[in-house]
Amino acid sequence: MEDLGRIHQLIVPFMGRDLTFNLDVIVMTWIAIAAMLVFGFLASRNRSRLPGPFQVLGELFVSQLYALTEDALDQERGKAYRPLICALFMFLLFCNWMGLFPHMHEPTKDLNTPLSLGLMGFVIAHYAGIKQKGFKEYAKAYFQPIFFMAPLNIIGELSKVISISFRLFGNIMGGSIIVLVVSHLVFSLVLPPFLNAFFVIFIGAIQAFVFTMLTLVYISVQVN
Amino acid sequence: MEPIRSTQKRYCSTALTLAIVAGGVLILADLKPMGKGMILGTLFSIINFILMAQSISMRMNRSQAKTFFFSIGSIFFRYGLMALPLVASIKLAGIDLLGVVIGLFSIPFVIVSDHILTILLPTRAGQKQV
Amino acid sequence: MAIEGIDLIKAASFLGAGLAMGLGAIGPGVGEGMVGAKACEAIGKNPGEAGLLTRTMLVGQAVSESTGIYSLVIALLLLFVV
Amino acid sequence: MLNDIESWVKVAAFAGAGLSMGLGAIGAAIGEGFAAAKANDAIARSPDSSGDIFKLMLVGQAVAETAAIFALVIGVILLFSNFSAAAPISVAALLGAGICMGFGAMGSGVGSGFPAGEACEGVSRQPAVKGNLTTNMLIGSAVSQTPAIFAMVVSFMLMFINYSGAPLHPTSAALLGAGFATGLAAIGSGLGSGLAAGASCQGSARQPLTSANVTIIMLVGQAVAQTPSIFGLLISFVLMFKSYAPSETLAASIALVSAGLCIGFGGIGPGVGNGMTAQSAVGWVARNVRQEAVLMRTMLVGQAVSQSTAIYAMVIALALIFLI
Repeated sequence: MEDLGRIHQLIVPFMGRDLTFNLDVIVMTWIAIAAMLVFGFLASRNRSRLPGPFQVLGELFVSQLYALTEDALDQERGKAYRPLICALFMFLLFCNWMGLFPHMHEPTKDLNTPLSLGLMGFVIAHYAGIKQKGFKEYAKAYFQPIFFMAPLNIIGELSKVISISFRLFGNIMGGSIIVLVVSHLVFSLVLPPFLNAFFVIFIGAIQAFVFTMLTLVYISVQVN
Repeated sequence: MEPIRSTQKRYCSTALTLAIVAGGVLILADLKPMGKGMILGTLFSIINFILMAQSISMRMNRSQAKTFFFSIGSIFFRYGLMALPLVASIKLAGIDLLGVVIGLFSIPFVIVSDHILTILLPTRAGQKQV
Repeated sequence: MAIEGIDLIKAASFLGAGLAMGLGAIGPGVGEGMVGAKACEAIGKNPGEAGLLTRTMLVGQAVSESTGIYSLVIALLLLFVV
Repeated sequence: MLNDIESWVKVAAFAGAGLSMGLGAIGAAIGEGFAAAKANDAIARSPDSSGDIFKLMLVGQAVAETAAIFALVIGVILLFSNFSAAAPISVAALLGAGICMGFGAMGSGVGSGFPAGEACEGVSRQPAVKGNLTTNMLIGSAVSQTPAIFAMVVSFMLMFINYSGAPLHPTSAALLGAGFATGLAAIGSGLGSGLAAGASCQGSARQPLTSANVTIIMLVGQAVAQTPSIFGLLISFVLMFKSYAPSETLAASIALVSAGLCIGFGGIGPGVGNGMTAQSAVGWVARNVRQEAVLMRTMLVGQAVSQSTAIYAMVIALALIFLI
């Protein structure tokens, strides 16, 4: 129970300020990236018409997500964003499933990871909007329906970042706390495997998909 | 009422067998209070299940408001019965609270796991339709 | 427990912030759910227009979410400005 | 009287037991009443299959009642246990435990009545599919119990963790807030999951061939509809396990209680709304199974957007806890 709120931190003094690194999160993110690279390597090595197991999985991922992107944006514009969406989903999936292994934590359990991914989606969506419509048209959208609604519209846009990142954080953090606490209460007897299956595999996959879909939707709202 | 009786018989006997086996194992493993509690809890769970079946046929052929009040009445009566083992386990040192709580949930547990086993092991499907 | 003027005001504003956001979330939550339900129904009836329907759903939800955002703004004002 | 801590602890335990049992029983009674009313209709429509309907109701009720039995267990423990280490802080902890379990059992109790009722009606329409229908109903109502299980976990911890070392003033408010957070947030999720499960029973009775697809989309919808109660649980755990500096001011205590109220009330609406979206999506998957993928996607996006108000409530609650 004691390790509920414990964080390994590395604090580096830098130009009069303290830079704080959450070591666990950084190492776990690296592991997720390494897992993605290994998966990509295994999936694309020895490509053939009779695909091996990894190639099947990889093709499934890529073709489904590409179709999804082209559904939401259109064929031409979708092409630019396909790799982004695909990579985002796979990264989140690997991150969320990391809690299955002992002594490993989900990097998404730390608010910094979802918040930075959410900010990334926000910046990309608005950049895409400006590029598509031109700055004037883009800015006009904020003065709908009347000009003095502009501050509220801006807060509404900013709150999307908060909602998308806190949703992921809250689900993953809540799930991992439930698994931890219930395992303590029942002395790790019967329930924990089922809880892990539900919260880590099922909820983790759903939330990774929801995060990706919402990023895609935000882009498509700005572009169309 | 014949299908109800057979369903009852099946689930009650499974739950009782499971409870006696688990209770026996626990008693042999020197956790006597817990084993006793589990068997006691299962017994009351079975009594509750049987009373529930009796109340269902009484609740039919009435209006919605009457059904609601009848439901409340039957709930308070049955839960009063189920409170007995819990109170006993809190007051007496020889019966463990956790065992009783686990025992009280044995009937729903048996029902749900029976149906999930049917999905997982298709060979049971023929046996299932009683 | 000493209750003085400034303490009372702070306590009241915290309670107000919590209730404003909490109760203010009920309406938009149910309303957006209804929008989603109707959108699913429309897609079930007319799958060809799925893209347009999803976009309409998002716009409708964004509009009905604005009351939730007003609650958020009020709650933040109560927390940090009062 | 005011300084007699032991009797105050007793009063809190009795009040908590009353709240837990009373609210829990009302929820279960509403759910069972709904199921029985639907079963009445069903028997009136096809008296031949009354045996099957009775059997289905019995099995469904046994599972749907679980939430109320949780409330019973918590209520009896509160009534009859001797909380011997009667510290003043136990007053808040016991009251919080009762509130949490009572409200938490209410939503699941009402919600799990929906699948039982719809399944009874379904059997009267299509007696041939009763096996699939029973399984579907049982899975649906078992998953609808999850918010009540969260509430039970929080109540157990409130009752049995020893807080006597913690400073009385902000901590007692935090424990009360923890009870409100999980209990109230569980209402919406329990009700919403029940709506989804009911729609799936209706759908798989109308279109028996789609029953596997319907069960899958029901599970996804229910899992997402439970997010608000997971947020409530998260805030409860933060409130229970954070260590507080002693503070005599009213503001510090009120901030923690209102954090609990904020996420508690804030979870109700999104939970119900998510359930409504899932209900409609499940129903239309049953009718139009070829559009399963696009319906599932729309449902997830719709639910995710309608959750955002619960997330704002969680943000305000976290701000009340950590920034104040």
